[in-house]
Amino acid sequence: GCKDNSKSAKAKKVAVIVSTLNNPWFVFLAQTASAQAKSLGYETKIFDSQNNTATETDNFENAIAAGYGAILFNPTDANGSVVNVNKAKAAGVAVFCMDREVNSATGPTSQILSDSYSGCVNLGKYFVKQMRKKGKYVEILGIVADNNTWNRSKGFHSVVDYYPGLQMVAQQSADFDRNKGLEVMESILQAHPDIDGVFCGNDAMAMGAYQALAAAGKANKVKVMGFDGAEDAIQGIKDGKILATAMQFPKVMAQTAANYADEYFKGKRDFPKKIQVGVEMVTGKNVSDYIAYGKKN
Amino acid sequence: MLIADHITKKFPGVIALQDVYMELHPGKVNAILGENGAGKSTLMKILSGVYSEYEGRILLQDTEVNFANPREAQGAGIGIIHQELNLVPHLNITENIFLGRELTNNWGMLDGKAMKNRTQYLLDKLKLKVSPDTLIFDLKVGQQQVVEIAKALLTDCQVLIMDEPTSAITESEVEVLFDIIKELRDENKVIVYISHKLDELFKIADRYIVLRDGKTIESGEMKDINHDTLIHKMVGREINVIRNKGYKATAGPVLTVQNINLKHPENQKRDLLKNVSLQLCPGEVLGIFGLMGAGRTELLETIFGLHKAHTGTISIQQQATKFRSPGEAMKAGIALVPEDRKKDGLVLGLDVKTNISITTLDNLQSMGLLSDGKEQELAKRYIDSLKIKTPSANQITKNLSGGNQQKIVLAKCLATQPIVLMLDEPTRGIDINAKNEIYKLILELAAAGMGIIMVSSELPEILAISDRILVMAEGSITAEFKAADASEDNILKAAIPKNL
Amino acid sequence: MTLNRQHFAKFQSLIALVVLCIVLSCLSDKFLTVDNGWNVMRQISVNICIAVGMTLVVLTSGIDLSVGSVLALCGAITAGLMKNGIEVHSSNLYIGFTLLGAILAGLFTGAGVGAFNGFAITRFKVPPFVATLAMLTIARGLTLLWTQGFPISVFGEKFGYIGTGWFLGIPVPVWISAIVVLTAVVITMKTPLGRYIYAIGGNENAAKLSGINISKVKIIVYSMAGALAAVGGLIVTSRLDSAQPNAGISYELDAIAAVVIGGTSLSGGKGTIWGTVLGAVIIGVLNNGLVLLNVSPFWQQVVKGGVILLAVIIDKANSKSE
Amino acid sequence: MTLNRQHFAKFQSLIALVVLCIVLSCLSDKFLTVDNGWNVMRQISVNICIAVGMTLVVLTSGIDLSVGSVLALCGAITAGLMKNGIEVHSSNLYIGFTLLGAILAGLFTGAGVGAFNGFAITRFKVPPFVATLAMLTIARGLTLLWTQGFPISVFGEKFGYIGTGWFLGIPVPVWISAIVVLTAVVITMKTPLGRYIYAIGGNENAAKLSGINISKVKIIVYSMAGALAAVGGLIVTSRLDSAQPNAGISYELDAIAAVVIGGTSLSGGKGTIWGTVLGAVIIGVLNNGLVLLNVSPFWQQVVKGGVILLAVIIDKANSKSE
Ligand SMILES: Nc1ncnc2c1ncn2[C@@H]1O[C@H](COP(=O)(O)OP(=O)(O)OP(=O)(O)O)[C@@H](O)[C@H]1O
Ligand SMILES: Nc1ncnc2c1ncn2[C@@H]1O[C@H](COP(=O)(O)OP(=O)(O)OP(=O)(O)O)[C@@H](O)[C@H]1O
Ligand SMILES: [Mg+2]
Ligand SMILES: [Mg+2]
Repeated sequence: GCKDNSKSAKAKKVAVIVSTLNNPWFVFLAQTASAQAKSLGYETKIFDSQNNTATETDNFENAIAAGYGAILFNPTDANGSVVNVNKAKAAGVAVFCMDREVNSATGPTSQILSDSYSGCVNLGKYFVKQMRKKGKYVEILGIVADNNTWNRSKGFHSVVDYYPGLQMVAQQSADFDRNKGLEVMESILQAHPDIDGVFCGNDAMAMGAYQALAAAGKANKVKVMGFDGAEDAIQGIKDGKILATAMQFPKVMAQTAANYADEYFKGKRDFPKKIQVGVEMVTGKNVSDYIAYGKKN
Repeated sequence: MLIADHITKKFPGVIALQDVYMELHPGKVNAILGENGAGKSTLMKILSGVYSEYEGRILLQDTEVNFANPREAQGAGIGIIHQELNLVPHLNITENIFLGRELTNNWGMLDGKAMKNRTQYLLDKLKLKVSPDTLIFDLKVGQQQVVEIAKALLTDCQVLIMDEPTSAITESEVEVLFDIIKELRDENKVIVYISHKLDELFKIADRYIVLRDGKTIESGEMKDINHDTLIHKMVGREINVIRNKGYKATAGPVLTVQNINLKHPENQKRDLLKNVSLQLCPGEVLGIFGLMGAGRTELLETIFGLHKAHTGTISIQQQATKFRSPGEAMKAGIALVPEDRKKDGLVLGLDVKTNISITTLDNLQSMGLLSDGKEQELAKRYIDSLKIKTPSANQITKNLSGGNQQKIVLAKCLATQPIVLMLDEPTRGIDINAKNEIYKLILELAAAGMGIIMVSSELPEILAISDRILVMAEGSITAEFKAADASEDNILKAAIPKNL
Repeated sequence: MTLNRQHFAKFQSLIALVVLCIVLSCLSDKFLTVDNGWNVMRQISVNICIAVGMTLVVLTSGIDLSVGSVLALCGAITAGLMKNGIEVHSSNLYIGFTLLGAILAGLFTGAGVGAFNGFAITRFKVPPFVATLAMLTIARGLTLLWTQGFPISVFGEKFGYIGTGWFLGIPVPVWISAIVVLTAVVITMKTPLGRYIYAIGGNENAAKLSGINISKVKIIVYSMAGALAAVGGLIVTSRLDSAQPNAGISYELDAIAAVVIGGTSLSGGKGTIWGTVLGAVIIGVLNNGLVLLNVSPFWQQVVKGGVILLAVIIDKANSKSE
Repeated sequence: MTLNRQHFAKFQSLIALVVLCIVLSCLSDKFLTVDNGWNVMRQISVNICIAVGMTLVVLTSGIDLSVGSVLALCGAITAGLMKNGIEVHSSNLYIGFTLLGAILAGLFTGAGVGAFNGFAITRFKVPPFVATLAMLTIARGLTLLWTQGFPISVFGEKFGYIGTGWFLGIPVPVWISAIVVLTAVVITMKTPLGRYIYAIGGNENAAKLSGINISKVKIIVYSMAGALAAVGGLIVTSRLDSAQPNAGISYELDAIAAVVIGGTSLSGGKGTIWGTVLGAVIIGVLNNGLVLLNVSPFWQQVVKGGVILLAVIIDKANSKSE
């Protein structure tokens, strides 16, 4: 009797495990996924891994123990999360990855990914063009222990480093945090008052960097780029404060994942292993097509 | 045997010892005398390895030694009972006694049983009737001092230094200690004995060494000297021990306590106070005597608003009151000089001035801010009137000697201008000169109309300055005497618990 | 507490600071400029506000781990009220807030949360570490609930003045922190409350027997720490023109580091506000210097830890006392 | 320390735990199952290892804030050595490591970092809070330098056994934490070292006058805390089959929370290992229960803080002592 019981419970519950809720982007991703699953008639719960793979493991174990049948999963780390996914698979729980990849072909039922790397390649290209291939720039990194930070940085450098006229005068971390972005930029401006561009690992830091530039009266001389497509950044692009950002589509990814889970429960088994949801560059030209975390429709 | 050869020890701003020469003889009880701050404890700390930096030499059996730490001194056979209690509150008696010298079995594990047995033996020898498993935290100061003694007796040392071992214990325990000291003396050990209680010294000491202001004044055989010359040598001038002149009540009571009962906070079956009633008139000195644990401290604390759970009534100037905190009691004109000045009396890390003024800060403001001038003035007034020996009002209290610390506690109580002053063992551990000053002060305050309650474990003191004496045993008042009717005999008789 | 000792204590931390500044000026010509000076001072203003509150708490031998979360909560509350007021859906009630009203609400929230800490500590005898650790979590949760995890942004020039304005040639946040510091110095040195704080930290028993109302003093002190965290929250929110739900994470560690580098003993009763200010300056200068020198973020952490250690060791070596 | 008091202390925390468990079992039928039991125990095993080390440190009236970073550092070192060995580019030298060698290297790193903490604290009189706060930053920086910011992954089955294996029907991490706990209990209750730890925390001066070598004991204790953090690092790394450079962030707070909820006084000299274990269990059960009950993550933080506060208040209400 016990087994049947857990099966019927499984059929109704969808867990959303997200790497962190300390960043509005992920809050949006998690809430959209959860809302979509709910609208499809499932009981849902959001788990916060606090950027910590060990906490994520705990979340998986607890979710499995609590009888969730599917997990909409935003991994903390491509490698560190493999074990967790496999564990869920072994327990008969389907895992759908959102936004970030897990380095396992067999573990997740399907992965709906956003490619930060290629998004940053595009940003890099645009940056080169806008800078006219020369000038001094600054890079502000996210949390240096986070592999997303490096994906973005590498994508950007894979383009920009080919232009010797573009000189990176400082590379500092601001932990994806707006206040730190502001403070780091303030200090960098002391050492390098003559910079022409700033590339930031996310929009919060870009907004902070912009504020430092504005306070120093350099706002219109220095080009600022972010990543994410957050509300403030979209508005910033409209106002001409921010040059460009890369729009990821958390809403699309979250809804797709939730829909897949629904189809999975209804019996479907053959899902595409990987779907890349394009990362689109938002600039002054096309900003009117976008709203926070997505396209206008 | 043990010679301190021209020792000089300097602290920042103070020369504690200057060129001190001292010989300690085996098979003798060597008494070291001196006023508070004379340098007695400092010298003992050098001998026992606490201070390793000093000028001069220490000779142990004609070879020079320099102990880097207490462990080396212990290894060389020098044991010490420090003036300050040095016990770990949350370890039990056995654990404290064996601290640093634990017995272990072949596995390197503690041998609890052996240690407990040995402790029990020591406690029996010292007639302390508590279990070896009792936490130090739960012991009264006097009992803790007995544990300190037991700790020093654990290992067999050639030299045993006792720095005021009897400051917190009562006569009967002193007798027990003296028996043990005599035993050790007969084993040809060097005994060093420091005490401010001169009577004790005449009972037990064979030789005396007098220190004054960090210098050796004189040494010699105890039998060749009398009480008054000894005091003269210590203080450098004559002093007269004060006697009370007799008192007549002129007004109604300032403090009336009726039928106070108090239960033990953790053990409701135990009574700490049973039906205690008393009255105090203005200008009267009421002495309360009792043995250790008689409940005297509890009584004073209850009057002071520290034990809200009591029953019975307390009236100040015929007004019934119910204090919920010491602050309220102080506002009503009651002050308490607590028993343990370090634990309850002083903020040792703050300076003299701040400690004196802490009770009356509200009166020391001008324009909403504390006035440094008024504070200095207040401090200076009390430093002068109580003759507190300190380089300045800005000295950290920790660096003062015990007697002077006690005077600071007194000063901060007097600063509230109380109508009732309660003193719990006000002369514990302070020298005869300072004691006399405090007696004089008590009598002056009484003469000025203050009602005074003084708790003490020293009979001569109680007899000398009380107008009336209450005796307590096991939480109740067992006798009351007028000064004229009291004698050591009848007081002691009343103080001994019935079921012993 | 005496003038003498206080000057001496200042002196010790100053040595560490001076050494640090000399080294940095040798390494970067950008370090010793007026602009960079304001820069550092503006950046440390938030930490100074929090650290001053922390000093008061630590002097009573307590600790307040909740300041970072409280900063975020108060910033978010002010921001939310300013932006949206309070809407009660059921009764169609809408309460609008003026700028001042919203700011006061933020400050009161901080003081209230602090008072709650103090209450838990004094009434229920919860150790300060635990009470404020619990509050760290609770206040963060409340912030997330209030903001639903999203930042609240764009409040306009007037509010921005707090964090980015200048007054008489000095940045407004520097004014604010200067006022906070001076007030705290006066409180600690010149009022009975200050004395009581030192006395409680030095010997709580003796303080009690001296008639001091321990609970009252502690509740006041924790409220002040909460209110000062709120001040920090206002500055941060105003500077960013945005209240971030994850603001202030691990700020408590920076504040405590400032307090301890400044020579205040964590066991209470000993230390000064000036010392804390110096501690905050040392940390701020260090952060600034490492960025100016473009030290790699990996090495930055190692160097920062090493310098803090060194600063305290120098400090100790110079103070022979104790 | 006597048997009586210890039992009593255990008893108090137990009440909080029992109340919590009863509430949770009423609210969720999934809570009281064998599977979930192992689940909780495996999850708390890391915190237990760290918290046991923390207890020893706290008993000497110290604190160790660096444990989280040390956990990450040691995990990364073991992982790196296992995976890549050491290559010295200049001399073309390559040193390979066996599994055991890599594990030992990790443990020694932990003990070494701890010894360094102890050394700074005893030799240079740096307050423990500051010394280990500096080490928190330094060790994190070293981890980043060693890993260059990238996780090190995939070590194979054998190493995975530490974190995910079962032995005699009990998960291996649970075995490890049980061994750690029992060893620590024996040390604290049955050896002179344990006595010295309590004595130093209770009255350092008295301990010194009793001839105890304070510095030695403290250095040993901090080394143990470091080594236990390394054990935690091994378990985490093995469980994930990956060493994350940002592992262990803010673990110190969880460990300290376990210690304090378990009734150990932060001023030292009072407390037991058993208490800490109970504290860790309470926290673990709470985390698990909130998830089982489907409390929203934002509310979770509020509830978690509230329950910790409540647990300590219940605890205090039951202990009339002090
Ligand atoms: N650690 C210290 N720092 C500064 N001064 C000290 C220190 N210890 C003692 N002194 C000073 O040295 C002098 C001698 O003190 P000591 O304690 O030896 O006196 P004592 O004779 O034992 O007095 P008492 O009878 O009160 O115990 C005093 O003036 C005291 O203030
Ligand atoms: N906080 C406490 N916890 C446990 N027992 C206590 C406490 N305070 C007092 N007692 C007990 O209450 C009794 C009365 O103690 P009290 O201190 O009043 O005695 P006393 O006459 O002042 O003795 P002493 O000469 O030691 O000061 C003693 O048996 C003591 O052990
Ligand atoms: Mg002395
Ligand atoms: Mg008493």
